[in-house]
Amino acid sequence: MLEVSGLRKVYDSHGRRVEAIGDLTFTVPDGSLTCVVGPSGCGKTTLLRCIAGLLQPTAGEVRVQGSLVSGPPAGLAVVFQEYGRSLFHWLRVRENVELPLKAARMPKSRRGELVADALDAVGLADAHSAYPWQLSGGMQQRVAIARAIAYQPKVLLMDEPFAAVDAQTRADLEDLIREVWRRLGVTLLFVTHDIDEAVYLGERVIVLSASPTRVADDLPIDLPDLRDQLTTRADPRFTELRGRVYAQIQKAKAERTPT
Amino acid sequence: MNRTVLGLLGLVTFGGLLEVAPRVGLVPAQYAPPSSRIAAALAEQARQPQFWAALGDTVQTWLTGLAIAVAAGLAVGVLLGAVPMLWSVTATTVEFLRPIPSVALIPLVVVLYGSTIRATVVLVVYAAFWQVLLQVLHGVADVDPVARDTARVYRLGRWARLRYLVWPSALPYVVTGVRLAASVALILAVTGSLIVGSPGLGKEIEVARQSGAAPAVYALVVVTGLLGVVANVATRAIERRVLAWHTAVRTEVGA
Amino acid sequence: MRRPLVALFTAAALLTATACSSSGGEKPAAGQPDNVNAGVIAIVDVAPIYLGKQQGFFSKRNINLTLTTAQGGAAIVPAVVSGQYQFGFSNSISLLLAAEKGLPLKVVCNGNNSTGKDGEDFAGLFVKADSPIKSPKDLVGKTVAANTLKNIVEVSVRASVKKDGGDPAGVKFAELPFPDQLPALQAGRVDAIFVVEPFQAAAVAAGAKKIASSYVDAGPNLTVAMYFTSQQLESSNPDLVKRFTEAMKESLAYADSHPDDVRAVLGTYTQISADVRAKLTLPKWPAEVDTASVQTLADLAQSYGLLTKPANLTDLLP
Amino acid sequence: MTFVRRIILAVALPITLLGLWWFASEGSTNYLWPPLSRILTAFGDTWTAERLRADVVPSLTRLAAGYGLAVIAGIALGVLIGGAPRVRAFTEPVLEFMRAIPPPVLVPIIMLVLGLGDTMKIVVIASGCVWPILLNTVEGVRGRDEVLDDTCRTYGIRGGLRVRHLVLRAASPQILTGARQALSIAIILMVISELFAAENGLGFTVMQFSRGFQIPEMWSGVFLLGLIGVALAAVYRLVEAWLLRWYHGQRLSRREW
Repeated sequence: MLEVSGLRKVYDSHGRRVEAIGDLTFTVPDGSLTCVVGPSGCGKTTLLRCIAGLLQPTAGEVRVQGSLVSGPPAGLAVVFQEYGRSLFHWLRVRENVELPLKAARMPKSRRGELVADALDAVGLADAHSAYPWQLSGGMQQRVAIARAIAYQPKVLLMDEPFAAVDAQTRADLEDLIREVWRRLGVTLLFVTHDIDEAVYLGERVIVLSASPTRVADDLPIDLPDLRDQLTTRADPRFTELRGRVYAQIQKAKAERTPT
Repeated sequence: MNRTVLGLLGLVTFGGLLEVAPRVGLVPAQYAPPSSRIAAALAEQARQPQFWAALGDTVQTWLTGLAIAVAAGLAVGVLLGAVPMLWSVTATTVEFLRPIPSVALIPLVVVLYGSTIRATVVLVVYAAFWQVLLQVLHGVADVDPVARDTARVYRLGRWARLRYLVWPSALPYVVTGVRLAASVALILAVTGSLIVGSPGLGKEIEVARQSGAAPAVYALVVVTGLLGVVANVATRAIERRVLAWHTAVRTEVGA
Repeated sequence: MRRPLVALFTAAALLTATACSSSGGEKPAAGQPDNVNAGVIAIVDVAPIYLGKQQGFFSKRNINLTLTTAQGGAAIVPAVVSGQYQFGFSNSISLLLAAEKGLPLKVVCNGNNSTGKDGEDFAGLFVKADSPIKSPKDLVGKTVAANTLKNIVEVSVRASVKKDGGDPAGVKFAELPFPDQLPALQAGRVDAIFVVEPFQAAAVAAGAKKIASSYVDAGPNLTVAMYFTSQQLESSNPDLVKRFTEAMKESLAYADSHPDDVRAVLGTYTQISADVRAKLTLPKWPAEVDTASVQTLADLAQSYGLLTKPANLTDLLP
Repeated sequence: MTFVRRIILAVALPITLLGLWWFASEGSTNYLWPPLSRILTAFGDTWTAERLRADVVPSLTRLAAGYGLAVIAGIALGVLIGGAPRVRAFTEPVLEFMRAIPPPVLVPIIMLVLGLGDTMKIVVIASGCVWPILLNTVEGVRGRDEVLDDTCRTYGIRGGLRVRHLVLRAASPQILTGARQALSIAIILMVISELFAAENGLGFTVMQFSRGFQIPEMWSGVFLLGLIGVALAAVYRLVEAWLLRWYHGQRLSRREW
């Protein structure tokens, strides 16, 4: 269970105050897949960094599995948007995935199994000894996902992980995420600015308003559990849900304009 | 704000250490005078025209050498970078000459030129030239392949390519090269003066040493350090300005 | 194809050209004073030339003298040969070494001599006050600091050892600049030091014990250093060399008889403080080269292996 | 370009230059510019195995010791300072000042404190080399990617593992740049430390030749110094290529994109 209550974050630098997050409260039940979507610049990344314990909120609190977050909590993994920057370029793919397990002092044989399984799951079984920069962008992001999988987190946070990959790769990766989530039973919070992606992936979509950010809408996605790029996206219900989210976001943008 | 205060605090602590260490006998005060005596010696130096002449000589050696090195480095670098054939012919020679330490030339310039400014200028030029040349070569090689193709598609002439393609891409490297060369050149200007005995701060240090005047030695060393700091700050400021302009132009073009 | 080379060669040629153009003073326009560059070392020994310049001994002979201090004989000799300086100052052994290598040098006049008085010379061999070394012969197997190896200090110290009845070949030398010798002695890093003024004064003040005046031991009235020019200038402009020599001799005589002026002029080109200047022992400045003492030095240098063959003094000395 | 052609191109200029020098200097009577043939003869006569053992080996040993000391101290201090913004702010002006002092002017001062032995020379080399390594390490450590920093924090990568796999590796291109600058300085200081006070060593021997007006021998010493510089630069390039293979590969792959 992931609980965000009364979260508020104000940046204060050089005498200028920027209120990134106004007041956010929501909970994400165990094992669910929740997408957070909002207009660009609405503090999505700030929210994610607060949940991950990388940023101290100004007010309010975040609880993961019931315990208050003050630093990066155990059992929580993050896949960052900048795959090119979140991988260790000097380590091979295998070593990249293995490093967090090493830090957790896991025995070597167990590490080997987890790494092999994770790379297998993301379809990189034959890229073990490549360096990240020898791979395409999509494959690099797969490495980052494999690292998160091998880490066996209870909660997985993803910060616009597909923002920088091409459309076809993105579709593949979206399906990969659904599959991984179903297999691991992990609690997944997926942040994106892409409405289609949010609706296609999520069991539930939280729409954020423009900053200072609040929850503008929180709607369950009642699409069939087994999703497919062709049929799901052609589903009239998909179009309807997408339309609703789109309208919310447009509204959020319009509200911001006068200020 | 905070940074400046901490930095000043650091300097004060450093000065304090230098003051206390000889006074409590950690180092012999005779050879390592406390900082107050160094400061007094510095004030004494500042009253002597000889000191200012030496400072002037060092700055002159430095700037003359730097100017020659930059001009030669630029000319040779652009030429070698622009004509691949030339580079393949000269590469081994450059790779051999470059790592030859400039001090290897000290006995040579002493024998050839004696203890003159010219001897030190040769050392300065030699050391600084490679810094510039290498950066220019990197810069010329770093032209964006897409931009290069674009220039070729639009059939830009050799001069236009140099002016609008090679030069702007190489500029940041050139500026970095000049900055690196400036600090190397200053080190060599002082070192040369010290070892070769050509007019300048280095020679004043040696004269003070030969006269057994330890505080004056330290005072002059402090001056060389300050000169170096000033040179670093100045070249970095120039670099920032030139490169700020450069990136500004780039983003404009890119947008 | 060869353009960068051409550029480099042009640059080199330009440098060389400017190098040549600066060697003035050889053929001045009529009535103009000769511009003369002399290379000296910023030590007590060269006080007469500074004093002579101050007193106008050079200008009244139509010489516009510029004094340039250099690192040492190793730098001054080549510069005189290549015409950077018209005249130079160097110690006698360096000049003998250079002459042996065939460098075209010509001594014009004396530089400075030891005082000739044992115990009261301007240079000396010192040990620590509590050192077991009582006299030079105890130095066998010990290390002595010398400002330059294989040079006049080495020859003179070995002469002291020999005179005291020790084996001169048994002394070891470590190269150490004068300013660093006293600290090294006090720290026990060397067993003895050989220093000249003002470091002799500092050694005395620090309680070090003088066991020999090696310049005196090497030979009576030892000619420690000399002023010289290139054989080329001597043949192309004998008049200038003659005038310089005369001015120099006048300067030497003046310095020898006006020690207070010497102590004053020291303050202009060294950083020696006034109280030290007042106390230090000055060398002797006879005008004429003591040929016999140079011959003695040459013989000593040969016997200690610095010179490989007997020196030809007639070509070198005036 | 064929292999043979490349070889010819590579050696053509050096051979031409040497040939020009050889013929231009042959029969030279100017003692400052002895004939190349005499310099080469002097090289063979001077740098015998005995000479190499007695003078070159001690020099290179001191160089290695001083340089090694500087690398270890520079990286260790650099990681400490670069990782703590307040420490950095506190030390920065002092470090900038120390770096700006031309290393050779410190030789007399270090000599006052440490005397004349090998320790002094090693410390002289180390004290000059340490600044570029230290300051580049600070820059490299400071300039590491914050995304990687966040990655380490979320995945619980801490302590030694973090220093080894994140801090040092991320800073390694910068550290190696510093190490390259330091190498040049090390050679310079190896020679200079021997000019002031020494009993053996390459710089000492070359200076003795210069003082004794043994010009061909001096030239041969200059040659040897040059050769050592070239050899050390080659070793550095090998080490760098191996340590930074990821970095060069990454840059290459970026250019292709």
